[in-house]
Amino acid sequence: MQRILNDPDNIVNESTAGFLRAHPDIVTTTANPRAIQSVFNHDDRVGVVTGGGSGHKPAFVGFCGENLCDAIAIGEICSSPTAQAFLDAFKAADRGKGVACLYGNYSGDNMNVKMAVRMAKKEGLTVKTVVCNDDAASAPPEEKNKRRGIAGEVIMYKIGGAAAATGADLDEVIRLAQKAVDQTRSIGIGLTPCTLPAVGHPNFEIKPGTMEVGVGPHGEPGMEVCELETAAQMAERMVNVIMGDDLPLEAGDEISLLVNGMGATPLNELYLLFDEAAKCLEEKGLKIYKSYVGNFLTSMDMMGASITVTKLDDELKPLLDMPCYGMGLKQR
Amino acid sequence: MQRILNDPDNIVNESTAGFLRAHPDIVTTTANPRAIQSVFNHDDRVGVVTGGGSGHKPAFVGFCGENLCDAIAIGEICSSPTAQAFLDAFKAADRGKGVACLYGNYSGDNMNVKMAVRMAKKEGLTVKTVVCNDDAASAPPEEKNKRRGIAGEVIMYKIGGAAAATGADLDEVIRLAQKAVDQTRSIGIGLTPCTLPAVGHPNFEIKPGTMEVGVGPHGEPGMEVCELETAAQMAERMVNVIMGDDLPLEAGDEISLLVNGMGATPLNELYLLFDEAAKCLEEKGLKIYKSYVGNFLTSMDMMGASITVTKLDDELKPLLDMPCYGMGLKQR
Amino acid sequence: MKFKNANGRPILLKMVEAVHENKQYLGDIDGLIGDGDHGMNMNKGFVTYGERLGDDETTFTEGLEDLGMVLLNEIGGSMGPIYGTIFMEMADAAMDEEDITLEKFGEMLQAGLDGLYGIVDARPGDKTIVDTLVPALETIQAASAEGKDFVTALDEMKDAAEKGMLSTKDMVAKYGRASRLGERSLGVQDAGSTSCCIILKAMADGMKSVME
Amino acid sequence: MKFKNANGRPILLKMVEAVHENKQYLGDIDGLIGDGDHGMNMNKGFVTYGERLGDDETTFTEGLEDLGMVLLNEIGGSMGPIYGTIFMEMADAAMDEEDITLEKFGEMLQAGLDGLYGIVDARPGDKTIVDTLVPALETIQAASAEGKDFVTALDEMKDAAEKGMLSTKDMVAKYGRASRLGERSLGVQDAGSTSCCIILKAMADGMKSVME
Ligand SMILES: Nc1ncnc2c1ncn2[C@@H]1O[C@H](COP(=O)(O)OP(=O)(O)O)[C@@H](O)[C@H]1O
Ligand SMILES: Nc1ncnc2c1ncn2[C@@H]1O[C@H](COP(=O)(O)OP(=O)(O)O)[C@@H](O)[C@H]1O
Ligand SMILES: [Mg+2]
Ligand SMILES: [Mg+2]
Ligand SMILES: [Mg+2]
Ligand SMILES: [Mg+2]
Repeated sequence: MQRILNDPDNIVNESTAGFLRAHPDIVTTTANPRAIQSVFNHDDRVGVVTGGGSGHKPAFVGFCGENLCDAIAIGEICSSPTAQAFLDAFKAADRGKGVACLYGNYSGDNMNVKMAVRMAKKEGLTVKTVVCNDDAASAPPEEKNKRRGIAGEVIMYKIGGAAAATGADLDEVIRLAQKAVDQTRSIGIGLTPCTLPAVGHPNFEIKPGTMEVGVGPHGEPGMEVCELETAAQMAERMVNVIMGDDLPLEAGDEISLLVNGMGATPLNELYLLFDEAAKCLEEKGLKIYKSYVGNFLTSMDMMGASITVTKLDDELKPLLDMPCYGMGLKQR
Repeated sequence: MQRILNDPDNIVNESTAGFLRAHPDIVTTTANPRAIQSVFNHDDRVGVVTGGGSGHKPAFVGFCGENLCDAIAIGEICSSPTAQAFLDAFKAADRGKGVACLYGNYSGDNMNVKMAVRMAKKEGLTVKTVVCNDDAASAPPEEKNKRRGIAGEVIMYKIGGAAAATGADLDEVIRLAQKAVDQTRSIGIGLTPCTLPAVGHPNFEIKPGTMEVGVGPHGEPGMEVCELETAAQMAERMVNVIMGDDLPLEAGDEISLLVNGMGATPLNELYLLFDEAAKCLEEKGLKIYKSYVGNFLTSMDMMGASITVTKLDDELKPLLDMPCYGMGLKQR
Repeated sequence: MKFKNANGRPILLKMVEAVHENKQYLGDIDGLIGDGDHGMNMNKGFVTYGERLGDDETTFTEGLEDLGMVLLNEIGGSMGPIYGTIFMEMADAAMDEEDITLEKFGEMLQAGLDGLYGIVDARPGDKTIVDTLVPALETIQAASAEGKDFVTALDEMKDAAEKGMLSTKDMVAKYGRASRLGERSLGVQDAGSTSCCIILKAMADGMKSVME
Repeated sequence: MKFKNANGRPILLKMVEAVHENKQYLGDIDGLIGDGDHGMNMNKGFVTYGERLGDDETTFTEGLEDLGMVLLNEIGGSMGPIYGTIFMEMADAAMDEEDITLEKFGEMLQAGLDGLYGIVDARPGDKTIVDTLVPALETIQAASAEGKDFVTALDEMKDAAEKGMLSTKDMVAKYGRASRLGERSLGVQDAGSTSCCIILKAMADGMKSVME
């Protein structure tokens, strides 16, 4: 394993230390080493929190920042943060107007958030949650509660953070973040597995010459394994899954298109995939109002990419357009 | 080769198309498909141009933007842009105040820039150049003209672009960009080779369990190949090379520290390396005034990282602090 | 037969020891169809609890509560809430008791399972911890109904837990990482069911050592 | 002996053909110690020039000038300026001539080499194009000094270019990608010196075909 490491069991502490040291203009510590908070104190806002396992940078700490999330709970590599970390993130984010916890649908995160919300309640803190389940490849529409959250989480944070920045109350922030999730569909294609530093060999297998359609960010099984395709074919395949899902997308609809790299795929190739996906979507009459291309929610050294389509309207557009400033998303 | 491609020989056209489509708020076309320009038209400024081979994204197109470069010449994968592309970038950037061409020290780029400058002169355009040679590992200080430009180029663009934004004239922009280069030292460590899409197999070899100290972004030979070390050891080794070079760095000096990923190294590990390097430098009494961590100048799917130290002063600090907005560098 | 709730220390220590001794083994099993960190995760939580306990005495229920809190607050992932909930619910079910009887222990295990079912969707046959916990619980309840003595019941529970653990070899994983493998997860024992078996056996041995 | 500068077309076409036919071969040689794109790079430039020329006539010097411009403006990298400069400088040295004599051709090659030396640091022995170009030039100059006829001189130049090309096998690369390999670049012929040999031979054959 050719990686930059000291003790693989200590990587989360060390990289968190580096993150805090590098970005004092954006983030700072909390009492809990596994929770960080943004330096922007807006006393009149609902707090926005997320969290998840490590190894997905910029997610999740990169989405801590102005008009994004106010605090982040940090887990071990590919492992949910503790309930305590979520609780401490809630406390750091709370300004007396309640906390919106926006997170991804994984069983560990579900359990720990649930416990943290219960603990918060005992301490008199109101926390409401939105669970992102944008991965259209991870279960059929009838079983949406089984769907994973993938790069659509970025759109959820953006909308949720912007909603809080408008001064909206907790229920309104939750409604808008939930709306962002409901209007968002994603699908990824995995080209190589990733290697957990503490394990030292690939976590699962994707045979060279094949690709795994719908693979999850920890190697969760996808829809199918098929022969490696061209970028144009991959884009068409992904767009077809999204267009064939239960979110009505019709000619004339305005959308945002986000192409997310899984970590080790060269940026050149993400732009190439973006171009192909955009062409497919425009052929179907959709209008791309806003574009994001880059590494947002990665799986360490996995190769592959996902696309995320969000159907926009007059309520979501200004929220998506609002400036924000986090390490993983800067917009003006 | 597990990658997202159509025709490997057409990847530059396709990914440039995607880049232009994704960021219409920052970049637009020129008459030459191998030159792009920023949408920010500041009629009273010196034009700033760079360019280089493709496969290094965000470099070089990501540094086109407000208070950064005004136009970029685009080459094939790992191959210098044509003289014509540089010339067309000069023309796009020129506002009648001359053009500063800030580029990296590679023989192809040197030749093409030289020819382009000659062609520009014939057309009545004044172009002056700064060649970045920050890679302290690529030749001894006595042969600085042989040193490669690596991630220190980002600091050169930042300073050069900011200098132009202050309204400085061409000689002043050149002086400041050259000063940024003179005050900057970098060194990289390669952990894996990269694969050129048109070739399909790794371009050179780095044996698992070893690392190549001082490797260039196209696999140019480094200072030495040694056994893979811990992040702390790598950081110490790199800091020692930089501190041992001819740039005087003394306790109390203020510096910027940039950690650059070569493409496929997880961001977690870049932050870990940043933390170790920062600790080493602070132990030597240096003060880190500004930090950058991320993928700035990559080598497609190469694993590894470089560190870049710039010695700051009251002239460089405000220029480094100036807000900027390009895909590869956003600062406020 | 029963044991004093106040005599919790040796029981908890046995559990900590057992997990610590099996760190490597649990990691290896998890490595076959998971990511190989189960031993590390469990060891981290249990050893932290052991260190916090230090030389202190503890009741059995307090010990379970504290252990559960440590797991919940220190190891995260799925194991934190899963084992945290099991132990904390077990503790809640007998917190004020002076003596732990076989019947009471049955109630504790039932509470642990109920708590677990409140947070996971896995049920028997899904190749998880549940496949060890359910037969163990059923054996204790049956022994209690049949009026068997506590020690016999515990020995039977150890066998049942082991059988439950082994039965996961013939199951296809539906939850957790191993679910990726589908049919290919057949033939390999589940890591969580293994740690659960190791913990239940150590608990039983600890309880036997303080049985009155 | 001499040929009419106006009869450039067959010479340029021969050069285009030769590069096109050797695309794969040049790529393979570059693949051994470089990145394998030399055939593709050269082919792209030469074929583009051939297409631009179409059915038009061209003088030899105009043709070299146009070819040089295409290489410079279309293929970039190092090959664009290197071959671009060589051809454009060769053209400049005889632009107004009606006839190209052996002596003139020697001057053209000298101008090409001088131009090249203006932009690269490589010299004979560095395992580059230079190792083909220099012996070719020296042979032409010697033949011219000795009063040999043009065709004989061209045949001698072809041999010299080939020897030069083969001599790169025993050299260690100092420039370009292959320099990474140091001593390990020994034993393999240089790609640039190979393309240069192929081009000079084609040029010679073309010149012979219009010799008067
Ligand atoms: N959703 C779930 N429901 C029930 N048990 C689960 C679930 N996910 C994982 N497990 C159990 O956890 C065990 C793996 O634990 P561990 O290796 O510590 O965590 P991880 O799978 O996150 O690496 C599995 O063997 C299985 O018994
Ligand atoms: N700096 C240089 N000076 C002289 N010749 C060079 C230089 N760099 C490369 N070459 C020549 O170019 C050839 C390789 O050309 P090509 O494969 O087209 O370009 P690249 O090396 O960029 O892939 C080498 O075989 C060598 O002869
Ligand atoms: Mg794990
Ligand atoms: Mg595991
Ligand atoms: Mg090349
Ligand atoms: Mg080559």
